Order: sequence, then structure tokens, then C-alpha cells
Amino acid sequence: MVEVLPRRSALEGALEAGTFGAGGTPGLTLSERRRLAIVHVAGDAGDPAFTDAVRGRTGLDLPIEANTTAAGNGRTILWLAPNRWLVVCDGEESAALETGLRDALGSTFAAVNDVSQGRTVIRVAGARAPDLLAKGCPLDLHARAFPTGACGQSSLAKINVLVHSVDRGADGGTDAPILDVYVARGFALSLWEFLTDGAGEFGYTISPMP
Amino acid sequence: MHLIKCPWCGERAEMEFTYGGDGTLTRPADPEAASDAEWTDYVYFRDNPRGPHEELWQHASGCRRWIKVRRNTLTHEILATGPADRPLEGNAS
Amino acid sequence: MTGQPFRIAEGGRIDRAKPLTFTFDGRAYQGFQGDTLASALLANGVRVVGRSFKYHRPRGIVTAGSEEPNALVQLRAGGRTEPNTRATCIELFDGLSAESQNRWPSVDFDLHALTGLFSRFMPSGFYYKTFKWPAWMWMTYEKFIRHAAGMGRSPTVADPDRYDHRYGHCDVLIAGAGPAGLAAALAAGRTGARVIVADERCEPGGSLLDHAATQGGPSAPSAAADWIAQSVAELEAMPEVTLLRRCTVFGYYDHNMLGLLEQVADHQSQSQSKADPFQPRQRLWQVRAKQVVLATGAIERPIVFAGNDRPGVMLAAAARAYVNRYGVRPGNRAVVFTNNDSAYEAALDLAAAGVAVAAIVDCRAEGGALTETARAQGMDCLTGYAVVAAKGGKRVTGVTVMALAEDGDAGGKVTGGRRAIACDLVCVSGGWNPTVHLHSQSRGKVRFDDAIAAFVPGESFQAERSAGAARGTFATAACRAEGAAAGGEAARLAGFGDTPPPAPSGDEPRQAALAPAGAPLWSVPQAPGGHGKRFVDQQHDVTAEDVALAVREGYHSVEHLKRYTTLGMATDQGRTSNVIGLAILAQLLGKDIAAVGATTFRPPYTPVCLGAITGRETGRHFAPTRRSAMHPWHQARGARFVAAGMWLRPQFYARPNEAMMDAIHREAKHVRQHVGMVDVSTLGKIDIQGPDAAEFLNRVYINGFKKLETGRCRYGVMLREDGLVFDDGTVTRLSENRYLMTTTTAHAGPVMAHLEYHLQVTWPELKVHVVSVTEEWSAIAIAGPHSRAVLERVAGGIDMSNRAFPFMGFRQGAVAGVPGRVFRISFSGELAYEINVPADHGLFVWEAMMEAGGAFDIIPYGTEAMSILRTEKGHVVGGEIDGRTSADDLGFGRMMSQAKDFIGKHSARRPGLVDGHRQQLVGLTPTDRKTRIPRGARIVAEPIGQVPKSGAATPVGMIGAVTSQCYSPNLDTPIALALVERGRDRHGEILYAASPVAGITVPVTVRDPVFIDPQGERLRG
Amino acid sequence: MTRYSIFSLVRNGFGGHRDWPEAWRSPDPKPEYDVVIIGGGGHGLATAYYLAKEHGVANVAVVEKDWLGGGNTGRNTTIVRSNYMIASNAHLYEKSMKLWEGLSQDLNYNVMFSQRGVLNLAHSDPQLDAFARRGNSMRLNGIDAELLDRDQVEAMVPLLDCSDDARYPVMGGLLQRRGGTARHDAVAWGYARGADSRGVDIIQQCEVTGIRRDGGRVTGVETSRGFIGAKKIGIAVAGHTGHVAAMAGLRLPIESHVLQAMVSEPVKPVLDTVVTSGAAHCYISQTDKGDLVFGGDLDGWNTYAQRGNFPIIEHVTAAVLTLFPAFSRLRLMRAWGGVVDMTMDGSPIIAKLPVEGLFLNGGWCYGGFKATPGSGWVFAHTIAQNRPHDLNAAFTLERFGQGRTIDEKGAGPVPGAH
Repeated sequence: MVEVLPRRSALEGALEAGTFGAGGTPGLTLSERRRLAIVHVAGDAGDPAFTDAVRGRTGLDLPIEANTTAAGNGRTILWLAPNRWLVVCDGEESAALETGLRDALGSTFAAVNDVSQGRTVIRVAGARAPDLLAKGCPLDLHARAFPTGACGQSSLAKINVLVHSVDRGADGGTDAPILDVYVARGFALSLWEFLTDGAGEFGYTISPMP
Repeated sequence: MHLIKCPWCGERAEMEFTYGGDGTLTRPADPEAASDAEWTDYVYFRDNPRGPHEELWQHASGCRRWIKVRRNTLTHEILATGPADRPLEGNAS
Repeated sequence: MTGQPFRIAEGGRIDRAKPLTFTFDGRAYQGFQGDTLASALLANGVRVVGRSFKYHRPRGIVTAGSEEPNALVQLRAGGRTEPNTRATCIELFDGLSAESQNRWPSVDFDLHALTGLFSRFMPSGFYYKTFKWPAWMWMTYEKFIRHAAGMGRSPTVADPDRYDHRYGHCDVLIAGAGPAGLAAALAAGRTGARVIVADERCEPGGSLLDHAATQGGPSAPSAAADWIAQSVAELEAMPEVTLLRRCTVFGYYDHNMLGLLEQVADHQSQSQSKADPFQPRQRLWQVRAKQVVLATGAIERPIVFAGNDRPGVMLAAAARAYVNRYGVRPGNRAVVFTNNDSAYEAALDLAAAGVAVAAIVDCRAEGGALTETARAQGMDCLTGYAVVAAKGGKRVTGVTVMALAEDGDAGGKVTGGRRAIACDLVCVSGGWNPTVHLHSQSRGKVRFDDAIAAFVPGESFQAERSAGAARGTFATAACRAEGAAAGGEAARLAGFGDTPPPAPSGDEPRQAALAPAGAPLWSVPQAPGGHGKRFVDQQHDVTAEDVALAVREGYHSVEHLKRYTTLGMATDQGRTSNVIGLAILAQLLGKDIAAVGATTFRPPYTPVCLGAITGRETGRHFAPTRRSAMHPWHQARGARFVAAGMWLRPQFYARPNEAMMDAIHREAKHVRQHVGMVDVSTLGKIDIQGPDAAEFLNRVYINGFKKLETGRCRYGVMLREDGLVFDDGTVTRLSENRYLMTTTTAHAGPVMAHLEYHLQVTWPELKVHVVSVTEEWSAIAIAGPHSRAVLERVAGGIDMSNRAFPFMGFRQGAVAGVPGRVFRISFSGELAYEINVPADHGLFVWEAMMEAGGAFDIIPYGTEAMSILRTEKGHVVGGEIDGRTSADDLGFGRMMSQAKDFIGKHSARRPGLVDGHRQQLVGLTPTDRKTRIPRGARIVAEPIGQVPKSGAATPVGMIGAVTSQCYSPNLDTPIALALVERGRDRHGEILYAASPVAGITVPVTVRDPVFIDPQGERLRG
Repeated sequence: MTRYSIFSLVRNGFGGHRDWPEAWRSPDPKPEYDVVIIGGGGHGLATAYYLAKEHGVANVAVVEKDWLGGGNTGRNTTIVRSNYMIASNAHLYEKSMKLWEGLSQDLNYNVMFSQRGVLNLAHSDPQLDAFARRGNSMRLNGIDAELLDRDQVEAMVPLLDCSDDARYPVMGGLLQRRGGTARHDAVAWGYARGADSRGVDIIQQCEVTGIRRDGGRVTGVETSRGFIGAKKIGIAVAGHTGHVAAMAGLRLPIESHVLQAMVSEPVKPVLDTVVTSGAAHCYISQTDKGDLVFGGDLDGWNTYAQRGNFPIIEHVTAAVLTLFPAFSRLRLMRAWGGVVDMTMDGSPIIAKLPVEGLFLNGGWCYGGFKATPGSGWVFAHTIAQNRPHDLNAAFTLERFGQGRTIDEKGAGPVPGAH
């Protein structure tokens, strides 16, 4: 086992904790989710060998329905395509997850790729979160159309993203709704600039890097 | 901006898609056996209809599936959509 | 500061407790909160506000809305200046400054108005007939034409304001918040549907706001005002309803996508805006609506008569709005000229406000429903009469009226004696045009309704319906009923509200008063001997005579008429002139208006600020920027960056006081002599897995991949289906059924889409998954004789020996402790490796390698040095793979497998791709080994003389082109790659690299494109 | 025909302009013509004009389903240039350029051809290389071209953002000074008047519904106004090429796409040059009226609706403001779309078709307006002589099968990409 290696976020240096933008109560909190294990899994949803193997390793049923997720045991599986998913785990070693999935799948026709370091995950939380994303994303993020647990891939500020509706919360909750935005690492800073600039009119807090 | 129904993701904005042109083209199964005329027809010649047009789009910012879309080129109405690897349902007109 | 001589003592929706100061043409005036610039100017007695486009005639305020043709001003100054702004739409704020346009030196005394003296020689299209001789003079003529044209001035510095965008989604979108729109919003909102209501004005209420009955306020409550207030309060309390003020629905696009422009801060003074620097000036919405209700109202149209452009000639409804809503008298003594009853309401309101009504001139022989009411109030109602001319210069001083002949057709014939009536205000009403623009934009049909002599919405094409005045229903109660029905229906069709609403009340009685009796009057002919200009399109100075001339000359189609005369092409888009022009055309052609046809309305409804269309994605943010994990390091080392697609790549790393070319040459030389590192993270990387992966690769590359062993890399070339080269890269077999493909930076996206296309569409039976992993891996190329030694220090776990790890080999292992991949491939032709590590570790590994390389004098190098190194080695890139070259052209002919099919194979056999005249890749050196080969030079067989600048020269036959060129610091000579006709047969020949744009021709020797180490000893060593 | 001049204008001015004759007649179709040209746009009218003028073939009808110049002639950004790299393109467009240079005088109709220069901006070194390559080709093909550095560009276009931190910094440009703009409608009207005065019948509101053949050769056209006999038929129907060719049973390497253009409200002169940027995908110029005219990419999909959508307007506008930040507060006044016939290599087809007596002029992609005079000239030659002129010899239908495409951009058989 290698020692814990220094990992650097694409937002390092840009993500500066504090409160910014218009005065009054900030309508938003922006933060980065770090150290997630993210594994891309491709396979045939109609093949029990495939679905069983994924269930065996993750304890979750693959979400077969488009734009949905399955969550439990600190893990989430997000639907990407009829034959593709992202398995996201907090506090797990990505290499172990990748190897574990590959081993579980054995000779089943499937593809497993650790993509943990190719994605940056920005959490946008607060009452104005959907309004902020609506500045550059054509998805309908209204709670009726995009409830808790929904996910969708789209374009935000001309950058491909995956939006995960983590929690729409109850009315009045200060942190709800919570939306996670997955973006390719290389675009992360560009997207961060777009989001922080657009959040100015709502007032926003950046919570520190964990 | 068009609203295109991805067979999987549902109705999505056109900006999530890239256009792939005529969806009725089939690459000759045996290129060696195809005549030059057949080959030229496949690579270059198009029906280019006024009215319903069967075409390919890729849901590039979404699920990345190539899909078939029947769209009216006079009115931009989307008449049907479906997966790319099988015929679209409904008639061409 | 002057007083406000035309301000009425009380009433209106202005706040007299909040006086505001503004300037117009440098002079200070006062107005009130709630004024528009137009109402404040009228209150101050300012009548001339601009000059017309062509004849520079003095012009005043004609309307009270966004249809204004004349009152265009230059608003604000400096970076915030804004030309052609309609004074009727500018909400007054403290400190506002505006200037009149298109005049010199002043709006009252404009020298360009002299052109008016020659106006008889300047009919429509006169410029097509003249300015042709002598031909060389045209550019001079044109210069004067250009300077006389134009309206306001463009800013000359960047806009300091911010603009925002947002996408919106709703069940029901309602355009317009007048009586119909508010009723629709209430009906839809009460079902729980998501509703957006947008209105271009600053407060909801629509035309009701202009009526005397709505003014009231606390001291005089009115039912209409209460209804508006209650409706707005109810709507604002509904969580799913968004009520947008100052928000114009400007465009109706395909699939129920509508464009809205919200003017967030335009009505604020600079100090108010400064208080909230994060607020955008304007916000552009793109709303996808399930259902749409168009409650956009109607626009009054004028009647054409001689001198109808004189300041003081105004639409009757506008005059009514000024007295009622703004508490301003637009004149002291009015003549009202009408063909319908609505102008009587204006006359009664004017009289109530203290404006003397000198006469009501009604073209209807019998008058209308309100004629007797007006007479009872002592007004002189001249029925069967028309205004034939308005007199005056910078303001109207009176009108001449004549009787209309009884046998007059719709054009009218005037007869009998003339009567002069003194006045300083002429209020005109020629009927009402429903605002069918959005309906028409949505591809809905329009039809001409003879009963109201106007176009009304016909069949809908998209999920929309019109309600109220927008569909020709004018009575307020009927508008509300129709709006409620439309709103309810829209919500129901969007899935809300079960009970079907009452059927749309299409047969509601129209306010009969508004329907002109008999044929409408479009234009009043010249009185005998009269010669005043009769303007149809005031902004563009198009007269009824111009329309007649166009018809006489054969420009009969509506489009020809518009284009020949420029009718309706001004900034108001012919809002008050198009239908009249059409009617005159129809009369001249002896056809029905319906037969002549309407022009199609296109977005935008009103002009939209370019900044708002762009939003925040301009300038540096025009396109997203993609950065590698090592970007901060490059930045800290002073790299200059170059855009490669969306990526930023280090171009070179100049040392202090080092010139660009020196840095580049130093880097390129250093790599061959010592060792260097370059960030190649931008190359596309595609992970390919599955039992059919090798078969798939075989089909997409020209060369074979089935025999590639695990742990080995292979170079591959891809063609497009037309047989020309698409991309190149390497493929590494990672394990039995798993490969890693690399692509060029430029083609990473297209190659991925290409692979997905063929897997999903062409060969769905192949069991292969492709996954882009470009972003997961940082990629570092290390090249140079010491590269092995450096790697041995950081990747000790891998046996780097040539035998254990030969050229085109691949190993997995730790690099600086990070699990990674090492490929022994070379772009430079040197001993070289490419290292891939997960991106969060990329910078760490880069730094570790730089540190380990310290003992070997390692340097970073950029894309420029990389380009020199690859040119020296004869590797092709974008200049050579330009979409026109075949594999054989580039020297890959023998790679093309005969044993299998592959994409592009069939096409590559076509005669044009195999004939003997194709241009082939060669190397070039200058014969003197000193002179730089000019960039983009063309290859010619014979030396050429001076090539003249312009077209007179005899064309020179070209046999090729330089595709890449540089000075090779390692060979100490300039070199180039070129495509030359039959180039491979010409090695040793002397040809000429000609660059007329650089003014030089360089003799060059043709040679093999590999300049350095043709045997490949260095990279295999 | 009354000659147009300052003298006739003044004379008519005193007479209240009551004596101007119709610019062209509106005759009923004759039973048969030597040549019927389908399409009364710039290309069709120019073809008829040069048939009469250059080849003495005046028994010609131009049949137009709607109104003259109502297709792409009236729906473009009016740019005229001949800055092409590939020789066959360069020579064809340069022929056109030379005709433009005398067109107002030749037609006795001021088409307001304004040689204010066309400047292509380079935003990177490889692009500057490509421009040098194109510029050198142009010069060796006998066309004017200048390669400008950044300072020269900045001096020529003062409002252009030439700062270093631009997303696409300006590195230089390729200038064709003889390029510029012309008044698009006037081109159709001028050719119509010229052709009419030489005896050509211009028949508007006459839609061709079929092409009649007798065995292997054409005999005439079926129209909404009856059958019109023709020994030869020329098709010049931009936006409908595939549709009309299908009447003769032909399939073409063409897709129809919409190209949008837009204008701002008019302002006093601020931009004297036509500026284009490949990297930012836009082109912009200012008309004599003061409007800024700009355009950019295709909407991207096949369409026959003269109707574009908002994303392209957004993109083109963003590109314009990125280059010219000072224009941010100007307003978009009008936007429209034209249906362009995009061939599979980005270059037109001007050729005899496999049916005897049938000729095609189409597939002009972005190049149609600027080519109008040259296109008409070579098409008239091809029809009159029954063989192509050297200038259009390469623009055949067969070139696709033969692998001799004329692909200026190297985009391959993806028509939307040219």
C-alpha cells in the first residue's frame, strides 16, 4: 500500500472560504466535494451477471430508469446512459472499488474505469441553487421536474456536466436544495468562475476545503 | 432551440445534441463488393427531403447515445425519435 | 431649470413628491418619478426631439409606447451611451441625460436638413439610378452617404455593465399583463401550474393604465385600479407564478421556446445601480413553455396626410395616455382626426384635462356612437371630413380639412372648400392593429379581418392562443373573459385544472365603437395643389408618393416594396406603418389587402441589446477554458499560453530577458542534447474494452491491430469515409481485451463521437465499450538522451533497460510513488517516454520529475519547441492532416492493410486519390541553408518575378505548398515540410518557395521529410 | 428602357417622378423558349442577362415561383470577395470580382458595390500560417491579398479588441482590399432590368411543378401557369436545388441548411471594413444605412424553413462582442435565415446534368451572393455552348465519385461543416 499521496484539486487556489457578493443573507453555499471514489461502469443492464456483480460489490441495485440514482451505505450510483453508470463513494479507496468491481464482474462483458481524478464535484446548496444553475443550464431543475435523487447530464456554461439532485429539502431549509455538479477536471476552474460570478447577485458563501 | 426527445433521457434542449445528418444511410455490409456508384451514393448523395427527414443526432452532452429523429424540415416538428440501431416507429410521412 | 408648463396640476400615475432632474441636449429639466423621458419632455414643452433619417426633418413624439418611430435619443454618455433609444420607453430617473440624434449642430438647427431642399430628386431608390459615373467616384459618394445616414452613435469603449442569462421552464407563459393577460394569469395560476407572466411596461395593467378611469388612487378609488392591484397581489402570492415587469417577450422560436428581455436596472440612476454592483443591467430569458397565451394588446395606427410628421401630430391613444397616466398636456388646442370611436374617448379625456378640442374630424359620414356625446360637450364634430394637411415647421400650427367625397373609395377623395383650424396638437386614430407579431413568429397564420380592417391571428401552429386586443377583441370586459378562458385552457392542456374553462369567447361582441364604419381610411390624398409630404414610414421618410413610384416601376410584391422604399425597415420595424403601406399598395394594384399579403413577422419584436443576447459569455469567457493539472506550474514559470481548442497549452517558457524565438530554439536544442519535459495532457485518451476491441480497432484504423501484443504500443492512422486522413495516434494494448487509444488534441472530441457512431450505428453487434479517460490522466512526455536516466530515478520499480522496455513498449508502475503508466513512444524522435498518472497527482509527479531531472539539466518545453522537434523528425500534424490529404500523400500508403476492410478504404481507391499528380509530403531545405522558408509559401517550379498586388497578374502554376516550417536549431538550418506534386520523385530537385505576401521567394532543395535520425537510432537507443 | 443617370433623375424630379417606366415587363409566357431558367434570383437573372448579352441567346424565360430576388439574393450578408485558396475556386470567384467591378455601369443600375476590404482575422500562429498559404495562393492566382500584422489590423479596425488577454487574441489578418459589399436586392433588380431590356421574359408568380422529358432530353417545364416548352433548361434555385433536381429524377450531393444573418439598429459609421473571424465564427460589416450586419455558422441541421433559432444568434452575437466589446449596447433589430444548399465539399456544382438539355447551377454553400455575376457568366456559357467554360470545368457532379472534390476547408463529406 502506497502512502497517502498529495492530491490536488483543480480548484486549489480558487476556492477561498468566505462570504461574497450582494449583502444580506447569502442565498447559496458553494463547496467542493473532495476525495470521492468515482468509478465509471459500462455493461448490459439486461444481463443478470452484470447487475448481480454490481449489486454484490456495491450493495445497490443499478438504477435502470433514466435520470435516476440509487443510494445507500455511503454509495450512490448515478445513471448516465442505458448501459453506463457512475458509482460514487465517499471515504473509499477508488482503486479498491475499481478492482473490486472488475473482479466481481470477471469475464462478464463490461468496462470499469476509475475516473475519480478526472471529475471535479462542485456542491451548490441553498434556496437559489437552481436559479444559479439556470443561468447556464437548460435542464428544468424545478423540484417537480428534478426531485431528490434525480440526476441529469446537460450543458452548463457550454461545459458538459452531470447534475445530481442530492436533496430538495423541505421549505425554508437553509441548505436545501443541494445540487452536486460533476464536471471534467480540466473545465472545473472555468465552471467555478462562471458559478461564483453568477452567484454574486444572490450573495454566497464558499465553505472551506475539507 | 429544438426540444428533442432522447429515447432515454426524455425531452432535452437541442444544445445537448450534435447533428449527424441523414439517418437512412447504411454502410454497405461488404464494402469490397459494393460498386463505386453504390459507394459514392452512400458517402455523398442524399435525399434531402422537404418534409419528414429521418436523421441522426448524438445526445452528446447527455447519455452520448446516437439516436434517430424524424423531423419535418419545413416546420421543424419532431415526429418521432428512437434508438439509432433500429428502424423508427411510424411511417415516414 | 424651467418649470413644467404642460404638467396638469393633479392626477396620473406619477409621484409629484419625487421630482427628478434630467438633461436633454445639455439643458436641465425636471420631471417626476413615474414619467417617461417622453412625458417629461412634453411636460416641459419640448416638441422637437429628433431628426428623420433621410430628409432630416424635425420630429416629435408620436406614441407612448415601444412602437415609437420618431422620438429616438442618445441616452447616457461614455461607455454607457446607448443610441436610438425610444424616449417613450425610457423611465425617467434622476440625473438622466439624453441627446437628440442625427442632427448637426443642433436638433433645432440642422444643416443636413438642407437635403430636404433636394428631396424631390431623392425619391425611393434614387441611389440605384445615380452615383454610377465615374465609377471610381463611388467610394467618395458613398462616404458622404454613409455619414449622412445612420442614427445615433455607437459607444467606442467596452460596456461597463453586466448582463445575465437564464433558462426558464413553465407550464403557461403569458405575454402581456393587460386586462387579458392578468385574467389569464389568474386563471392559470389558480390551477397550481407554473406560470410566467411578462409585460414590457414597468407596471401591470396594460392599456387600462392609460384610461382616466384607472387613475384614481387613494383619493378616488376606481374599480379598474382595484382589480389590477388585487390581481397583482394574488399573483405575487402564488409560489409558482413569476410576474416579470419591464420584460418583453421578444421572440417566439421553435418548440415553444420564447425569448424574454428583462430590463432589470435600466430605470435606475447610476447611484442606485452602484448600490448593487452584482445586479445585471438586463437579463435575457430563454423560456420553454408547455402552453402560451399571447395577450399582447393592439397598436393604434395613424392616417396618412400631408405634413403628418410635424411635431405635435400624435396618435390619439398616446395623447390620452399622456394626459391620464402622466398628467401632461401634449398641447393646448387639439384637433382629433379619426375613423373610429376610440379617439372620441381620447378627446373627452383631453377636454377633461383642460386641452381645448378645436374639432373632431371624423371621416365617417355619420360619425359614431360617441359623436353625439362629444357634440353634447360642445365639441365641433366634422363628420365626413378629413385632415388634408398639417401646417407648421417645428411644431404643428394648424390643419386644413376638407370634405370626403361620398363616392370616395377607401383611399378617399377630398372635395369642396378648405377649412383651416388652428391647433398645436393633432390626435390621429386610423384604427387598431392587434399585435400579432408573436403569433406570426410562432408560425401561426394571420388573416385580414375586414370588420376591424386589421390582421388578426388565424390558425395556430404551436401551443399558443391569443386573447384580448391581440385577437381583435377590444372591450375590456370581453378581454378579461377571453383572457381567463385562454389561461384556464392553457393550464388544462399543460396538465392542470380538470374542469374545462368556458369556450374561448371568440364571438364576444367587439367594442363596436372601435370598428370604423364603412371602408377604413388609410391615407388622405393631396388637396388640389397641395404638395406636403405624406409620410407612411416616418422614421425612414417613406411617403405615399414613394409607394406609388415603387408600384409604377414594377416593384409590386410587398417584399419588393419594402426593400425598394425601405418601408418598415427602420428600428420600429414598421409597427405603425406596415399595414398602411400594404393598404396603399393594395389600392394601387386594385387588389384586396388579403390578396397582397402580409409580410412575415420575425424576432425580435423590439430591438434587443447585443450585450443581453450575449450575457456573460463574452470576452475572456466567450468559450470555456480547459486547463491541465500542471497549469499552475506553467503559469508560475512564466509560460506563454496558446489556445488549442479549449485547452490552454504552454507555448514556451522564456527566461528573463529572453526573446520568444530564442527561448523556443533553446528549448528545442536542449531536448536533443539533454532532456526536457512537455505537458501532453491535452491529447485525447480513449479506453477501449471488450472481446471485440481488436476487431473494432482493425476497422477504424488503416493498419492492423489484431497482432498487437499486450504491453506494446502501435502507431495508427484513421481515415474518414471519404478516404482522406482523419487523425493519427497510438494504441496500447493494456491487457487481453483492453486498449488505450490516443488522439490528437484537436480531434479528441470528433474521434470519440466517430467511435461511438460506428459502435452504436454501424456495428452494434461488436462487444466493445469506449470510455473517454482524457481528464483522468495527466500526461507528461519526457524526451532527450537523458530521459531514461531521469525516469530511473523516479520510477525505480520499472526496468528501464532497452531490452526490458524497448521502443513502443508499455509498463505499469509507480512514478514518484504514484501508480501510473509509462509508454515508450516518441514524437520528437529522441529517446522518449510518456507518463500518465491520475490527474490529481499530475502536478506532484511533474514536480518530482523536474526535481529528479535537475542533475541532468532538465527543462520544460512548450508546443513551439515540440513543433520544431516533430518537424525535424518529419511527423505530420494539423498543417499536413488538413482534411485534403490521403494516407499515401503523407507517406502512409504502405500502412494501408490489404487484408481487411477499414473506414475509408473503398473511397481511397478513387481515381482522384491515386492519380500521379497528387501532392506528396517532402522535406525542404533552403539551397543556401540560411534563408528562412516563408510560412505558407507556395511551391513553384520556376523562379517568379515580382508578383503585382492586384489581379492583373498572370496566374502562376503552383505545384505545392509549405505546410510547416521552422529554423532547426539542431541542424542550424531552416527546414520545412511541404506537399509537392509527385514530391517523392523529386528528392534532390531545386524548387522555389514563393511568398508574395511576404515579398520573397526562396530556392529550396526537395528531400526526405525526416531530417534527423532517419534510421531511428536515437529513439530506439 | 430609360437610362438611369443624374440627368434623368433631375428631369423626373421636376416631373414628380411620374414618367419612370417599369423596371421590367411582366409578360405572359410564350409557348416555347430556347432556354428556360428556373429561378429568378441573382444567379438565374444573371444567367439570362449573359445569355442575351454574351451569346446572343435572347429567347429566354426566367420563371420564378414568387418574386425576384426573394431567395438567398435577398437574404445574405452582402459580402463580396474572392479570397479562396483552391485554384478552381479562386479563378471562378475572381472572374466574378472582375464583373462586380464594372457591374453598376454594365447594368446601368447602381448595385452599390463598395470595395471596403475584407479582413480575415487570425487568432493563432497556425491560423496565420494557413492565411499566408491562402494569401500566397491568391497572389499567384492573380488576386490581391495582403497579410497584416496585429498593429496593421488594429490601425485599420480601431474598435477591434486587440488586447493580449482576449480569449482569441488577434495575431494578424489576411486582407483582400478589393473585397467588400454590394446592395443585394439591387443586384437582382439590376440584372432583371438588364435582361428584360435585352428581350428576356421574366415571369414571376410562376412555380415550376415538373420537368418534362422526351426520352433522354428535356422538352420543357410544367408550371403553375401551364406548360412552357424549352430546348434547354437551367436550374438556379438556391435553397430548392435538391427539390427541383428531383423533378428530373436526380439525387444530389447536397443538403439544405439555414444560415442566419442579423442587423443592428443603424449608427453613424464605426466600421469601414468587412471583418471575419474563423475562430470566433462570425463576420461583420456596416451598411451604408448604418446597420451592422453580422452572421456566422449554420444552425446545423437540414431545413427548408427560412427560419433559424436563437442559439446561433446568441453565439454569433457573443463572437461579435468578443471582437468588438464596444458594440454591446447596440441592439439587434432584425434576424433572418436563408436556406443554403450545402454540397459535400463546400463548392458549387455548375454543370451539364446526365439529362440532355438540363443544366445545374447550385450548391453554393456560403458563396452564392459574391459569385452572382461570375456564376451567371459561366452558366450562360455552359448552356449556350453545351460545354463548360474552363472556369467551371472542375465544378462537375462527377467529381465526388472521382475523388476530385474541391474542399476549401478540408471538412469532408459533412455539408454542415463547410
